Amino acid sequence: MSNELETKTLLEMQRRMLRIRYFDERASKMLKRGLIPGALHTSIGQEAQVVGACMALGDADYMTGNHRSHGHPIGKGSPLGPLMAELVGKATGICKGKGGSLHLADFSLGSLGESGIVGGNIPIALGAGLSSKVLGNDRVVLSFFGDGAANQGSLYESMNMAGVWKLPVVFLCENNHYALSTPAHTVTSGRIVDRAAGFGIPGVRVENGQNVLAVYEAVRDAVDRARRGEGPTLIEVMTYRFREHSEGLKLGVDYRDADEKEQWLQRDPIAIMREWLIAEGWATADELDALDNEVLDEVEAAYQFADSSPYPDASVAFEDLYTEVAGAGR
Amino acid sequence: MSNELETKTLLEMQRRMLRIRYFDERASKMLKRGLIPGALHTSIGQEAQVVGACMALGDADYMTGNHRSHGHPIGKGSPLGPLMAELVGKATGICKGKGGSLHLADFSLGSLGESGIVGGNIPIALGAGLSSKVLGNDRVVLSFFGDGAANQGSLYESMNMAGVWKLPVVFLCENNHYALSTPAHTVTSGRIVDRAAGFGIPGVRVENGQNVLAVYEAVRDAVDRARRGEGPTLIEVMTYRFREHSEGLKLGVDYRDADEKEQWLQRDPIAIMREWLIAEGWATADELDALDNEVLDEVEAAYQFADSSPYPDASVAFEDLYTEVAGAGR
Amino acid sequence: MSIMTYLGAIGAAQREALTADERVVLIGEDVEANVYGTTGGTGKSRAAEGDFLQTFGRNRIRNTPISEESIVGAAAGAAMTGLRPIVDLSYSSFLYMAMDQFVNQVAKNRYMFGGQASMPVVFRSAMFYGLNTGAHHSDRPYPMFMNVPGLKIIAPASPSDAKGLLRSAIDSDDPVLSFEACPLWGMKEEVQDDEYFIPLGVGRTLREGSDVTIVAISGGVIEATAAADALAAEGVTAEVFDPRTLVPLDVDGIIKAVEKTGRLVIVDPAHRTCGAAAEVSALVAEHAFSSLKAPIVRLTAPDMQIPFSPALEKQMYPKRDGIAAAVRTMLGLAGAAA
Amino acid sequence: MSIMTYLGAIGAAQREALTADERVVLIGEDVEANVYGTTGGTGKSRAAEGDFLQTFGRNRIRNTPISEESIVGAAAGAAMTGLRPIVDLSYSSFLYMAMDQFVNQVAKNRYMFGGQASMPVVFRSAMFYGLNTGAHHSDRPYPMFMNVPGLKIIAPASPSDAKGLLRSAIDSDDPVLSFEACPLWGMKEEVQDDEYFIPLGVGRTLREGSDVTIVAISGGVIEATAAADALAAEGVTAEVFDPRTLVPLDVDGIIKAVEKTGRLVIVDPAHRTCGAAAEVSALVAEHAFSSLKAPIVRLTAPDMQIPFSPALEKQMYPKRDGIAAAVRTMLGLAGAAA
Ligand SMILES: Cc1ncc(C[n+]2csc(CCOP(=O)(O)OP(=O)(O)O)c2C)c(N)n1
Ligand SMILES: Cc1ncc(C[n+]2csc(CCOP(=O)(O)OP(=O)(O)O)c2C)c(N)n1
Ligand SMILES: [Mg+2]
Ligand SMILES: [Mg+2]
Repeated sequence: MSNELETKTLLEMQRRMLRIRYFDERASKMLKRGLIPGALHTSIGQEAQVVGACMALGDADYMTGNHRSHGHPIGKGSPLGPLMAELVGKATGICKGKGGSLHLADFSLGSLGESGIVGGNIPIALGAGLSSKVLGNDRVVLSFFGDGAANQGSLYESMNMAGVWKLPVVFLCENNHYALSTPAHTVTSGRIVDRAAGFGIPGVRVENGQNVLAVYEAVRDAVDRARRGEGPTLIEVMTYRFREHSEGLKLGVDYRDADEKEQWLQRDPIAIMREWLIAEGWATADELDALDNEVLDEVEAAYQFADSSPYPDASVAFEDLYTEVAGAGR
Repeated sequence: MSNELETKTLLEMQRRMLRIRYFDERASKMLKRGLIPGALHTSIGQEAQVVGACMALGDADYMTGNHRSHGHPIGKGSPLGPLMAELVGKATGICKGKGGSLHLADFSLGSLGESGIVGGNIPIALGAGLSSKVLGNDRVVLSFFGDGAANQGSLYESMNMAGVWKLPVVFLCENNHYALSTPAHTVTSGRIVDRAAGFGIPGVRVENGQNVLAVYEAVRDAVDRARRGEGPTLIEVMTYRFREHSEGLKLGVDYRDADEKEQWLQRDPIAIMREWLIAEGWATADELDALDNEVLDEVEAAYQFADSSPYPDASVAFEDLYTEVAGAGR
Repeated sequence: MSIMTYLGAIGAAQREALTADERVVLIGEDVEANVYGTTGGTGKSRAAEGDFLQTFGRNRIRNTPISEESIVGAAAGAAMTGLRPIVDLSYSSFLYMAMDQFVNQVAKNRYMFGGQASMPVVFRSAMFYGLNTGAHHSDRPYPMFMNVPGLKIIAPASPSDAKGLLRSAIDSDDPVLSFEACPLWGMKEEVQDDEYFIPLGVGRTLREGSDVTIVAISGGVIEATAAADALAAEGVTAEVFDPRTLVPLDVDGIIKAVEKTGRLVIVDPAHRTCGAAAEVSALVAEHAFSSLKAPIVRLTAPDMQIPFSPALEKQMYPKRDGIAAAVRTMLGLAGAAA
Repeated sequence: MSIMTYLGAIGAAQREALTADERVVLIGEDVEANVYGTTGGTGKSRAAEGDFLQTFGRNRIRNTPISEESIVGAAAGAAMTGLRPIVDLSYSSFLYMAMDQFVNQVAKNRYMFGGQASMPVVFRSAMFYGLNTGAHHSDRPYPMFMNVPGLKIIAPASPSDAKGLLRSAIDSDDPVLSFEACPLWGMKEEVQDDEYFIPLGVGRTLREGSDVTIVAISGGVIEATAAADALAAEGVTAEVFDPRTLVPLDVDGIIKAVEKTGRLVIVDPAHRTCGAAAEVSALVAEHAFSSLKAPIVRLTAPDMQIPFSPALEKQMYPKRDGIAAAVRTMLGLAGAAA
């Protein structure tokens, strides 16, 4: 399938996957060193699923995400500095330090915000789809959520409404097989992908969610369909997180089977893409090493930016709740 | 199929359908005369769907219902007097006058309560199923809800959880083609019955929901399955309400097609059953006329009971919120 | 000016806003058929010429499935991306279905994202209390939303306030909840035909008085003025103040009204504990303590659910007689105990 | 007696109740793996011998999907039919997802059905505030539940209260919400090893004093006692009262504590408007007005969402220094302005 894709696009995919990997690795270290407060959920291991999906969107298209949040805006092309500064809680953060890891958003790129509430972001995506349809502006919306979120009723209400109104929404389930400590198969009756049919919309499962191109193709088809006015699609991408649910979380017994984990760790999306790029002649090992270094530099620069930025003034906590200062209160 | 059913059972089905019909007709008249306050939703036209389902349950089995509420407890065998008294708001009402038409409940018969909140009763049924499973008491739970309620997320959460835990719950969708003024096909993407598959549970559609035996058979199978420990079933019964959404509601234009309505009015579940009982030799016309009169008398007695009962003392409003009077408050 | 009902005024404000701005859309259950009487032509009927569906079309008048959580979330998402939705949630008791979207998305998004988005959206619902519909349909839940920073809340108590406040709400770039009182649906008065905007956060004084101040909310306002009129006939003058919007709240207006009389009765049809009346009381105990001559009295619905029976429900909300009696007791007037 | 943490005390109460009564079941997300530290063995680990799953089995320890609305409704349904569920909702911010079930089913069912059912169920959740988790995970939403008649609410502020109140909650035949404060999770003290029950509706006095009364709630209690201790060193004695349960509320206890000093400061980490502090203030303005010597002061979180950055969040909740300063100002003491 690769012929239709430009080298540039393929390398951009790899670049964005690397950004996510190195950004999250760095953030994880910063958390351990006490530089980042609060909770932090990495997308390490799931880069193909994130980037394949985001690359299928145009710049004007919308996106909403969840607590596993950094990958989504990075995948959509958001610059790393303000994201990293946000994790640290600095004034230069993309949300002025008010959001933090779970609440990244970059509206300039259609990233309408990550949500710490599992399932909470899905109706927001539905609404952006409604907006697009009513205003006729041709934008597509992609909503990322996990296998755990697929048990929240909001998903089915939203699939139904998007189906009835033929809204340009792609519901993308990141099935990494676990919701926190809970194996998906113990809390999911039937298969997530099969739930689409009952709501009259196509359901597609990407079995090889570690392959960025496989994800890209599935999402591109759904995006095209949405843009043609044919309505929503549910895509279930099978993937795995390489780290703990959130950084620093220590559970006494691993709820994940060691063999299972080992097998998935072998399926590193970045390594897979790298090999493929070289094997198919899209890039040389040297070129990819250079890309690696470029991204490492970017992440270093983001760190420096975050580190050298000031903390927000305390008064900033009292801004941005409303567009205007509230009435006559004391 | 009828051979396996006793005459008694068949006539009991007809009796309960007649009870619902005459009870609701009487209640509707009482509302018009100002004897019943508030809102009132009749099950007229849907008797087969209600009674077929209830008769498939044992006395110890549980049931939850919705705003179209009178039929459900009547179908389960609840005496008419306290139900009628409840609609009027009398002290002898099944809920002491505190519930009213939308909130009937007869715990002595496993009727755990009707809910005025569309979709609100479904998780309650799930919980009764959990109770049955944990306590191992073999009870099955049936939850009635409409085509409109099938767009509430709670249904899918509950189907999923019942599926995972193999709870003895029958989800019964009364598809009367409309949610208030809204045609089901304009707000439902796909078919309701098809939604079961994605949640790993059987979905059954009773196309002839005006035939009490067809409903009975489908629900009996689901109840048997539940009692065997094989888990939940979703049943969609196709039916029609013969009256307005609620009594007294006057909408300027009928949102229902006149032809459609006329065709459905021809499919009166009580007439259908009557003809069949006579044709198959289960009862004579005279016997059925006598049954009619018996039920009319029952309804008259219920009316008299309601009418002659006192209103509750004002202090009753301040009882039953808690099991005990709340602590040290003033 | 024309004579308008409270319900008609709401319809009129919506029509004005839909006409004035293409980005305004109307979303809700049964809005096509005008079941609740605010999306029709002139009357409460779909048949009337020029109902909303006919006038504005199906692209902007969105008849929804029964999916409150997703409706509210979708309206928030739409408001963040260029629309200005009015959401008709019909009964106030259904708002709980969407509570997560209200609190976690509608109220927090703008703040969490550092002001990147604004959210111009209005959520309308009607409080069907006093109509014997039972506990599920009788709620007056505005107090719990007052505890959620990021929402604005209006509670109009007259037709002209309903029109002017709702227009301001729709024009606001922040999310606004409108709690409308069914007991007032039929109330009629002269209302300006052209556009006007009543600013949020500015109350109104309905009666001037010097003996006692009555701060009344929503359906309580009409009861408070009736009580004031009855008291006036006895020579007692009450200052009646309606804050009209609950967030922002006209604290200055309330304080001034209390300072004038030194006595405060608060009339609020919502439940008592942590209610709007509690907030008004606390504000006065903070800011007007020195002018208070008597304990503050809250007249509210008790902390009890709402019973169905007419024999039971009628006692649940503060009414004119009870208000007048409370004032008499407060003033130590003869016959107060009666 | 043993030394227990607040978190350990919660675990201990649950274990006791599960052991004492077969009908008690535990329902929640990630309860099998003991992610939140109250369903484990002795420590915060699944590995430990005898965690809940091992001890009570999968029939009674129900690890759920992420479906709060249906979890809460199911617990209600189960409680109406013979079980006595404890539901672990982890973060308090997730309760909104189930608001409809809380308000319309849990709180109303018994009343609407004329007392035909009772509903013995406990809903636990933790308020993760002050830990830089951002607006979605930092809520302290008890005030809105206080406005819902039919629920009982406990808010323990010490390990021994946590154990004794939770046991009473589980033994109650009515629905109880338990709001636990994460900032107190690590707090340690001697706790009775055997069963004991602290009645709902009875507060406790932590410090005796005659200059000012501080009514403090949940995480505010530890701050209030610290402030009182600092003030004591300056010769100012504060009566510190913790109501411990919010519904029923120990109104008599509060009134007595205020009557003793004539001055009231309320410390409440929840949002201000229509908050628990407003209710306490209003009760005092009604019942203890004549003994008040100064305006009532509420120290609460402002009506603002919670920002993530440590530079921003730390100022959002009332702390010991601010409490002491407010008392000094109230008493007109030198240096009060500092
Ligand atoms: C409404 C809600 N319930 C529970 C949680 C706590 N929680 C945070 S992440 C998580 C697991 C989510 O699993 P999944 O959706 O599969 O996403 P993943 O973490 O695997 O990417 C849970 C239970 C939450 N944040 N919101
Ligand atoms: C949560 C909620 N939303 C809206 C309503 C208002 N309402 C009452 S009945 C109804 C239609 C229900 O349709 P359906 O479920 O098909 O039941 P039917 O009336 O057709 O039997 C609506 C919208 C409600 N009671 N509860
Ligand atoms: Mg997952
Ligand atoms: Mg229907």
